[in-house]
Amino acid sequence: MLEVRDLHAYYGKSHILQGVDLDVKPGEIVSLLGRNGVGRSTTIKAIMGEVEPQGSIRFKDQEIAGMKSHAIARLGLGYVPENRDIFPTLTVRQNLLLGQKGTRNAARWSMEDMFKLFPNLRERADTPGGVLSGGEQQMLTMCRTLMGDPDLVMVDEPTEGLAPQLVEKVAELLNEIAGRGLSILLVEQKLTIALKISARVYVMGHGEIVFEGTPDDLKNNESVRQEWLEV
Amino acid sequence: MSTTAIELRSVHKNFGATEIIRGVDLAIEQAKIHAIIGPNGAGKSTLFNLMTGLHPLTAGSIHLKGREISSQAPYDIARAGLARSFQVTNIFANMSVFENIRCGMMWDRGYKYSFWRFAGRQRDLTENCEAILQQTGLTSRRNVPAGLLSYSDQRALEIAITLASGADVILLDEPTAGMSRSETTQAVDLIRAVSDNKTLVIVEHDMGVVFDLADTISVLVYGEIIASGAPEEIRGDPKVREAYLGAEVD
Amino acid sequence: MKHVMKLLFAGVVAVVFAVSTQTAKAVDTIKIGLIEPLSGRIAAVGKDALDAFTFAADQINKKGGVLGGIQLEIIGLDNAMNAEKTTEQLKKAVDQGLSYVIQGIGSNHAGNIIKFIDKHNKRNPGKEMVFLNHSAVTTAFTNELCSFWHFRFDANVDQKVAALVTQINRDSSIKKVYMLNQNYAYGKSFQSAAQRLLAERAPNVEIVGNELIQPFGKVQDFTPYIAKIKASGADTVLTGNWGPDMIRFVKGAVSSGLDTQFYTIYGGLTSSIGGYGSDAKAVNLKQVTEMHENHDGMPDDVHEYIAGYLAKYSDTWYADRQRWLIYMLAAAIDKAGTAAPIPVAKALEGMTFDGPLGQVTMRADDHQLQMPLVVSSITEKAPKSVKYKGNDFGVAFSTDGVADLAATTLPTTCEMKRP
Amino acid sequence: MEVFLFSMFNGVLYGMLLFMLASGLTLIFSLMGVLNFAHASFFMLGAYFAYQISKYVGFWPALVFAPLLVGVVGAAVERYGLRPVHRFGHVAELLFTFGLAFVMEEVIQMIWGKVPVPYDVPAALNFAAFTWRGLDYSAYRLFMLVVSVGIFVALFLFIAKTRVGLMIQAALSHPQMVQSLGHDVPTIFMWTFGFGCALAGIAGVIGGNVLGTEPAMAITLGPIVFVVIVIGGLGSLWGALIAALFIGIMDNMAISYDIALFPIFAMFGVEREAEGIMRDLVDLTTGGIAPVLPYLLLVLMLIFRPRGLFGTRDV
Amino acid sequence: MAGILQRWGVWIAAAAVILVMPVFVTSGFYITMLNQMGVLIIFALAYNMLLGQGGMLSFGHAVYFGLAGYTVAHYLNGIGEETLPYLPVSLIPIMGGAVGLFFGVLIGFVSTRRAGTTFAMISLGFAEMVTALTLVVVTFFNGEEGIQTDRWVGPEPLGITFGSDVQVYYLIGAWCLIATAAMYALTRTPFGRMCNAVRDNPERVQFIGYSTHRIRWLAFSLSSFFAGLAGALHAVNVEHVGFETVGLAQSGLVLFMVWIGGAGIFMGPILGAILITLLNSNLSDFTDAWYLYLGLLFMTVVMFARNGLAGLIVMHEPIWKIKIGLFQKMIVPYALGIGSTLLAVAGAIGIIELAYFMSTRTTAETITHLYWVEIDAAGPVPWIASAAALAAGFAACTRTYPIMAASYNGAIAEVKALVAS
Repeated sequence: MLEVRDLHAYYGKSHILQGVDLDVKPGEIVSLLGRNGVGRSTTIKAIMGEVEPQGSIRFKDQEIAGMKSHAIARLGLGYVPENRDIFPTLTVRQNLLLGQKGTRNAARWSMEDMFKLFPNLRERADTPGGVLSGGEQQMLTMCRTLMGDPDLVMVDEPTEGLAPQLVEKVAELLNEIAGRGLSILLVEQKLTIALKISARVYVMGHGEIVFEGTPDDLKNNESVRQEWLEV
Repeated sequence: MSTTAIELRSVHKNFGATEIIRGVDLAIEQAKIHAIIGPNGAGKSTLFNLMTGLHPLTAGSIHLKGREISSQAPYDIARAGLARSFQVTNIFANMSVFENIRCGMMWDRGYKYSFWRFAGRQRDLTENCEAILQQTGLTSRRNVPAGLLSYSDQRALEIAITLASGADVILLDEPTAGMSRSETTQAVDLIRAVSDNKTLVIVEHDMGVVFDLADTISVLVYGEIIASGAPEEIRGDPKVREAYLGAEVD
Repeated sequence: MKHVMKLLFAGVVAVVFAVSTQTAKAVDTIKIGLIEPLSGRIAAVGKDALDAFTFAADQINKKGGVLGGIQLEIIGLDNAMNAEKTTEQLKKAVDQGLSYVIQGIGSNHAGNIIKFIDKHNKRNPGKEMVFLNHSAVTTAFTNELCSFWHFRFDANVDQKVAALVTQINRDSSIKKVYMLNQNYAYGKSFQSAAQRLLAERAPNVEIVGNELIQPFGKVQDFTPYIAKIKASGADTVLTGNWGPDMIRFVKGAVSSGLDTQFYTIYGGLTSSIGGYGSDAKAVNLKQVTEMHENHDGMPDDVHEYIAGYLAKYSDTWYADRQRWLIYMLAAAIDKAGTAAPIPVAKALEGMTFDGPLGQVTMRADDHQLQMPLVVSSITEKAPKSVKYKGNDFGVAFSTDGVADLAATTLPTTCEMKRP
Repeated sequence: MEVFLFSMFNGVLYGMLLFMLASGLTLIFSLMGVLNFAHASFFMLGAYFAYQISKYVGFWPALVFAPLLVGVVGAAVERYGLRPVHRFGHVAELLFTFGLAFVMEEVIQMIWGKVPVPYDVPAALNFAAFTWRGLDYSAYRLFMLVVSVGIFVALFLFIAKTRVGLMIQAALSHPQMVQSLGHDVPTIFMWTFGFGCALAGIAGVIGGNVLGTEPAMAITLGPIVFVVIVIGGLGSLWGALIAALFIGIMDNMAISYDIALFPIFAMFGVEREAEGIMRDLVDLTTGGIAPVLPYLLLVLMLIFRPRGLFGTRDV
Repeated sequence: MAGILQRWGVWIAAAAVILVMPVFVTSGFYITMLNQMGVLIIFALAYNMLLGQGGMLSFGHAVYFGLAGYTVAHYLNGIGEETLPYLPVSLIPIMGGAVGLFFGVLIGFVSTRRAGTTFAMISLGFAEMVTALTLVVVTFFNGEEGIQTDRWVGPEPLGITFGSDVQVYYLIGAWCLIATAAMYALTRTPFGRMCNAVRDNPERVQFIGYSTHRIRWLAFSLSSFFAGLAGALHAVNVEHVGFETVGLAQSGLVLFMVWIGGAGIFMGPILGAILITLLNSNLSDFTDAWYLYLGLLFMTVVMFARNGLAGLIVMHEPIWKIKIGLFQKMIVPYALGIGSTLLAVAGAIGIIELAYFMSTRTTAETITHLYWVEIDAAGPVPWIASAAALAAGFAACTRTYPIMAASYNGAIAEVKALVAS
């Protein structure tokens, strides 16, 4: 579904991505792990066209490197950013509405589905997004992206700043999404949920993929964990 | 003489309704390297911004060498002897490397707003700048416009400007962000080289760097210091592991 | 950087050298400089003046020129309504050896020219210049600021106001007058002349309002002024407004149904009539001029002249003073027998000319042309409609009354120094 | 009291005209952060287009087509002029629009000449709707009021309720995110700019025949529009409305009551019989300086509250 | 000796040029133009202290220029009427500077707290207010007539009366040289460097101990001083100060000069002032569309040449400094690029001139001259020819510009290689 080959990216002068290769297959949850600042978010942004990518990015057998991000999104690639980017002045409902792309009828998700999944959001449907709690904002961001009916969602640190019970909730949601046939590329720092729900994991360090394997492989690989993940 | 270089007393900071810093007490000893780590969004940069006067405090107080600096203007704090570098490179892009450093130095050497003497003729400025160029390894780049430097050189310049101010308390915000491994090593060497007799406060994500450099480490999570101590203590602290890796990893 | 500077200066020297050598001189023509805005926002007014003077000079030339065959040539000098450029163009006129400059648009520039020429003539005896003013109306130029080198061929503000007041006095229905003027030198001189002359000549008329507004299009909305006029019970408005200040005033008054008359100096300028649009038909507006196309009883040669002009130019016919100016200058040159400025200036003093409403005289005391003036209304009923650049506005002027020389002749305070 | 109400009413009429002009500018600023110096030039363009169109097919088609044309011109300006300049920052954008205002005035003079054009109020509305204190209020002035209120409501609903409006608001805080949700932000920007210009065009169509359509109309009206949106708070529609009404009413009050300013100078010890410069100041009345008051307000506002009445960020 | 030349060569050359210019230029018109040029060079440099050095875009800097001009005009009149103490006319500019400084300090304090758009808007507000005051405070400004003055006042040391323009020329030339040198020196002082620093990165400046407000205020005040100095010379030169000198148009003109010349380079405003004055004085006699061309030139520079015309020149500095021979290879590509630009510009000028002619003509005559050729503007031929030239030139530009850029980049690469070796 998604094939990234030899991806490089720069922020100004700094060479952030130094040749990243990764794949996501249909219906698969893949995690991209690593410490802060190693280039995980940049990888996603480069795929999304927010950072200018160099190298090859193929999505549904189409080269998307160099396309504008709205065009990439329209191909069915969804992106849930780390800092959530809730539109603070818009209500929850309006935030969700903006997730939709025009008038595609046969979307997998309706607003009703979202409210069913998260009754909290229904309660807050008409309050401005800016006043939601962190957890609610995270839910909203995710739902907003789903409203656009993507085939692959890239989720950047969804559990960041969430209380433990909410982290569980996020994990459930991700499973639920994957259950509907979507692929997920999950960027995480916490191993907990990543290892629980992922089919495969990548570990990044200094702009490169330094490990690729199943969650079990990673659990057993003490040295990778020591060097690239733990404190 | 107090051995505390900078002290935070129950510092709070709210942005609108959101509480970013929820009561931080921190005492940083003089002539030590003190690292602050923590997950994204924990409030590390905000803490720096509070210490350097970019934002006013909501509550609490900050003292620099025993003198209260809470909510003072950034330039007053800078004049009091506290300098900082930035996470995102923040230099004078159109000026040469030399001039960047000279600008960083002028207030401290008493040139202030003077418009009746040539900067280029002041030997003390020039000599000191050369010394800092030497120290930070930028001598060969002396006349290059800063905007055209390589990224790691820009980061070095970032530190050089901070040094030039002559401050003895220096805050470094992610000095190795975005660097490759070899560049990171160079940066660590540089920081160690300049840290003589200076108090350094470092925010850093690269644990290698942190454990390499720091005398003391504080862990900031959700606007609170959950642990503070020597590197080995921190490494073993279960709360820290939880904050970084999630609750139930084994 | 050094090289840049060297190149720069080299370039400047080259360019300046090249252009400074291009000035040429012809012997068999008398060149007359016309300093007016030929570019910028009000270039249209300047170009109309250029056309009018060029046509007048052509007429003289067709009749054989002056001094038995020497032709007159009008040279347009663009001042873009700017003080420095006015000075620059004066210098250019000096370079070209011109003895006569004409100007009239903008009393501030006229004032500059008077001062400049005074200084120039003092500093360069033998190369004197004479300033022929065709439209700058500040009374002071022929009173306390008068100069031997300045001749005015238009009536000054006081004369025009005198004509308006004379006409107001004739209309017994006028009881209450409201004055609204622009808050600058011209507007204030209108105001004070009107106050003085109303008291002298129309003692029965009461001034019920006396307002000064920020000039030059700063007032967007005239409603509050119109409300005050209405509240004062005025039946007549006396205003010196011109340009957008006049247009917006009239448009606001018409749309608010203000039914007073407007007595104006510049309300009938063709550019203003264009601005009123269809409101030109609704407004009861009067203006004072030295003549207008529809006035009965003008000599045939004036009609012929107008017809000839309109055949060539698409502007309207608005003023006759350009014709007088050139014709009187030509006569003065012939009378003096030379084109040298001092004899010609002396010949102009006291010279008379048959104007459209009768004889006009260049008063020697102050170099102010004494002339009868006519007050006319803008109306749909007049036979010939005003046309401007192909636009027909459906209105024209119709005479209400003439203020004869006795009414428009006013004393002067001028103490002229003659060479 | 009646004078007060009357001035209020006239002030509202004038204020709403100012608002109509300012609404497009505030929309453009709130979305793109561009302070369009040439906004009043688009207003002027609207008036000239309307004049030209109404000459052939009448006022009502002009009311539709002139703003559309202005909008297209505006969109083209954004696409081919402003967008390339964007990377140089806001100062360059401001300079660009400053130059544009200059060029547009010249081009309009080139096409329509330098004297006012006879652009008229439509005959169908040119009758007195009612009379108050002896002044007629033409149906057209009421029409202007209705249109400007309509624009406010429409704009308010457009921004608050429609998808595009939501996108505009969203793009204000997180343009990149809007793009990532599959919306083409640069194109939205282009049409928003065009739309803002079209609003100025509407103001030109229905204001040009009242104020007089001439090449200097942009330069005399342009600065006051800035005053409105800066005082109201940049990007705030409500602020623009309140500020426009305030300036309209202040203008009318200042002229109606025409209060002498002598007491203020007296506080500084200036004698009523003062000479020289003081003489000029002593004679001032609010009516005489009414057109300057907005600028005074602007400077004071920027010094003491740079974000304006309702703004959320500094100028 | 060589050292002195090296160091002071530019200034000596400039002084020499100023000194000998009147030998070549004898026409009063061009002397007046040169005088104006000198005044505007000072004004443009002063303005650039704000815009180029300090990053503050002002729409109202003519206020300080004009206020100084008014004051000086009054003072000269006072000397003439012997109501004010005598001050040599040659020192009057200092007084103008003091007036500018006074208002700069006053207004600068409140307006420089922020840069960017806030500053620009405040400057606009003050400009509008002062313009309005010119009509209200008649005693000082004398409304739209302005103040007349006479520079030929007081004693006549060494026979210098300033009666002739050439004497004024030398006065302005000397002051222009002094002011330019002073402003150049200012850029080299600690304050000058901090000015640039505030422009580039106001945030960082605070963290190295400087108050951005203080720096901007100081820059504003000094800039107003030089603007006032220029205003005083203007008053002496023209002997008249009117309301247009404080107005938006004058402020806009200096902005145009500075930006077209190049705000980022010290020489830029000088180049801009020279160029625009030359064009302004000469071109308006040839074409009605002069302001349109000026506006288009300005917009083009804003869009494509960030550092103005001086920037285009300075871009090539490394080449002539290191190896001037490299220009040989660039001649053909540059000729192609410039040629196609000229073709496009010629076409555009043709269309504009035809349109202006048709819209401003007052007679039925449609025959006019375009490029020294007599044509019928009502017929299609000149229009089609112009449009074709524009289209062809534009098409050619899209082809030749890459070639030009490539040749430039090649030369620069070669220079870099030379420097490295």
